[in-house]
Amino acid sequence: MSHLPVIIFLIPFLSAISMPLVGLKRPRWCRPMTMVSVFAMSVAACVNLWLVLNHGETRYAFGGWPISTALPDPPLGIEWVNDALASVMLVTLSCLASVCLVFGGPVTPQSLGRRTALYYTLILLLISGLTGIVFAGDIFNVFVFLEVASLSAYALVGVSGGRALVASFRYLILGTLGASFYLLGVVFFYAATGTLNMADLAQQMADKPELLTSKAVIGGSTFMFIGFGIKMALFPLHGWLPDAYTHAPDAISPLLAGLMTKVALYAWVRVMFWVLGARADLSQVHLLTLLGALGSVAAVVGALMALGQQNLKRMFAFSGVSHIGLILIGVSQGNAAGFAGGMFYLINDAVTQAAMFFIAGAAVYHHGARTVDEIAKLRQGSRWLTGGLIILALSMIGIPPTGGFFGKWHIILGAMEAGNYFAVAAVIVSSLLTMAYFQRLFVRLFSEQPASPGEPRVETHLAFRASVGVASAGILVLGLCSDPIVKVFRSIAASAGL
Amino acid sequence: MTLWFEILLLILLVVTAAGAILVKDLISAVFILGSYSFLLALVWAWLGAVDVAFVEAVVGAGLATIFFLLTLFGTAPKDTHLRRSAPPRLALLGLPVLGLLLLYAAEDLPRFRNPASPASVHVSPDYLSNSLEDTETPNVVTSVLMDYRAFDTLIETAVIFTAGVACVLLLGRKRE
Amino acid sequence: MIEHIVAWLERPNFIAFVIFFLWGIFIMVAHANLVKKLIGMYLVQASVIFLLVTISAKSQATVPILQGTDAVQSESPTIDPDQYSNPLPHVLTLTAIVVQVATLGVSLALVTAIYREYGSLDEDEVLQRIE
Amino acid sequence: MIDAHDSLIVRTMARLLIPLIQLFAVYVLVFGQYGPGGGFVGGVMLGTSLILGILVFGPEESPCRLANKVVHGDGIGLIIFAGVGGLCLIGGGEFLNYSDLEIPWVTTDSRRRFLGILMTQIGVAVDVAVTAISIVFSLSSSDESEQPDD
Repeated sequence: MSHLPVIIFLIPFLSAISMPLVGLKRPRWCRPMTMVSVFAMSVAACVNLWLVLNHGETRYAFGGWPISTALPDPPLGIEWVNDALASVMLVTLSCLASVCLVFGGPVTPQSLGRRTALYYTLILLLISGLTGIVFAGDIFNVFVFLEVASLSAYALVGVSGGRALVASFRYLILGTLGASFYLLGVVFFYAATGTLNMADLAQQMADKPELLTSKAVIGGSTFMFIGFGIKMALFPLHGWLPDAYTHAPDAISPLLAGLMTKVALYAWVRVMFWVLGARADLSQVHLLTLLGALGSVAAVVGALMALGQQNLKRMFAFSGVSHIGLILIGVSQGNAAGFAGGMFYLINDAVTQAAMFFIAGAAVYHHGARTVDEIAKLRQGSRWLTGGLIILALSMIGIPPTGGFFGKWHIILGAMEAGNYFAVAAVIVSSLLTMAYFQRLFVRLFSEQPASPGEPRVETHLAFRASVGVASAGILVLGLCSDPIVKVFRSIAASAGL
Repeated sequence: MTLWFEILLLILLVVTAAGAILVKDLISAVFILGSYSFLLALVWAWLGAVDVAFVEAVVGAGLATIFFLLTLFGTAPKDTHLRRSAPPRLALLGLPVLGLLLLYAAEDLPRFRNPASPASVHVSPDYLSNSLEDTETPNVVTSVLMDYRAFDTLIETAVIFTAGVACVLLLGRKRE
Repeated sequence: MIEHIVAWLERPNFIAFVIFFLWGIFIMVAHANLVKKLIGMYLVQASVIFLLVTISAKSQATVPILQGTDAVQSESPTIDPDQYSNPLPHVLTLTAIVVQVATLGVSLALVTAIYREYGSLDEDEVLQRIE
Repeated sequence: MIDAHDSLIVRTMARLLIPLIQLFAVYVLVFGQYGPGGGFVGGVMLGTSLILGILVFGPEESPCRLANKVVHGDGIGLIIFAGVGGLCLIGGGEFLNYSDLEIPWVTTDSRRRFLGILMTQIGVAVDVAVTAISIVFSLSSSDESEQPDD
């Protein structure tokens, strides 16, 4: 079973590369094939999680070349790390992707025609690229996977034409800039240490303390952070996100919102804790303090900007910017509680963001409701969308028993433990602002008369009911089972030296 | 003699880059960019990176220029009334900071052509001394590319595949 | 101050990189024409690749292709790594160049699609036509 | 923008050039283990020669349709590459560990690795060639042939 990680990766990858050939003769098979491979991947990911939790982490050496397990021999090959963090992340990724595919059925862009096979190819490539980033134990490998995921994301955003093309172009320009910065960081790390393997890098940082104060490593980690900052849409670098998410096809927005930014943040967490080390001081600036400050600013400003939006999808996109800040606050507290809270919130937020775009997409599909003012039309629909929206709002604001509450709770616990009251204030302020913009939504939804009361009720599409239902249930389950999950994250934090 | 050649090469590199940026006619700019790529290929051959030079000459200078030209032919090569809008303030503020950061970070980089730099002594000597024995391949770049780090190359090929699929998806609209 | 300048002059490769990198970024964000933006993007990526290749250079070293008796397996040679330049950056560079051209292909496809939709290559004009 | 040329000179030159380019491409591909070159360069050259052939003798199809057809073959090269890796998995080794390939009449691990490199190079070349064709033709699909699609 030591080959499980690569098999998990090969399931979507192989179906992606054979999809154009299948689509030539059997265009109708593309969607079922995509669904089957992503479901199979989810099952394999769950098995993998169980194996890792019970039998410990494994490392995979591509080509059978020596990797970090053979240290101090130089690691010649490419390494994949299959530890608890990666496998939890992978389960989130694959399950969320399958729910997004279920949701995407009715809202697939209409104009695809013969290009349907290509559309599903890109979705599968996006998923396999993200899988690679989650597993990668080699900083250059991360870059290549990042490019696969980003290129398919650019094309998927622009697939329906029109304004989406301009949004996608801006995304491409900024995303490529981010990738270049990341590559620059890789170059600096390589020039300073001579290796690309994450475990070997960490070993060298531990062996030679002067490396951490060398300007090359400081510069390298700064550039890497700028690169990931663009990819994860951290506040001053979030310019691409609102347009891209707003104008992307309704079937694509949840996939991107739930996964892209979160995986980029995950990759930064990998570099920060498993390469630089949790206690890294980069030339007297404590790295974590800096990140915490950036996160606090992003959390508050993102929520403020969400408050000012009229377009539903745009508002949700900005709330994503704010929540990236919250996660950063959590992981940067320098203690196990904060780290566990941050990572727990990351998973919860992936589900929540995807679910919000489910609801936004369904509102457009059934009621043509795109803005906050039109949200009252949702009352003509079945209770699924309104119910889902209420659970989501509870989770976003942070009210028990949803996952959001427990995430924020642990983040605040961590910040209290670190004595960082500024961060606590930022979390609370952003929660209040979140409450404010959801309150705007609910005032419209419940107090106003529906636009035309005589109209018959619209039955919500089965796919929408299923995806919104599963996502809301997921948020509740995350909340109710938060204890074991947080415990897992605490043990991960211990292994990272927190 | 060689020093003069190097200096000439670098000057040409800067001049062509400037040309590609400053020339107003887009098609000329693209051709100048192509010559910039060829000069880069020369620089790399001079630095001992023949494989890279070959790929840059064929893929960078050749294929990229063709892509640019096809796009321009398909769109608007003639009526390109180029004008500069005022640069955004963030760029004017951010770029000098970025430049200072870059120069700051440079000081601890190993010196140019230093055979004792970490990159030259840690992992790469093993590739050089083991390649022939492990893979019977004298070209070490190929053996690293296709065997030691073959997985990277697989994904890199997948990047090309993604690009091909993405291009057709974006441009190949259905016509009934 | 002097020692800083000396430190920079010892790394001429880096100075060249900084020039191309910053200029490219400036064009990428400041120019209104979409194709010019892509030219800037190309320069940025090429500059990072340039830095990567220059790391591989060693003085007194030749191309990383085993030559002479080094390339004959039956003689079981002991190879002196200092004789050949570092192959790993070359490999990374090959990957990066291909990624660069792939990105360029997708971005040019986007530019063509934008032109077909809005009839302009100028970002401001396109934004105006959207309104 | 792209149409078949009826000029005699163009046809003769293309007839001469295309086999030459293809021969050189194959040389670069196979020789990649001994000198500069390899799958990427060979693939681009192969793609170029095919593009030239299509331009000169080409089928009477619009570039757009051609790109739409060619793109379905994009994955073939990758399937070869990943297939070699998968054979290694079946042979009992790690993914892409060529020394676990089952190749008849080959006894040493280094020889297996040598042949593994060769096979994957061919995969890369095929992928690059086909993708270059599909990108070039999709970019050159002209405005006139385009109709609004819905």
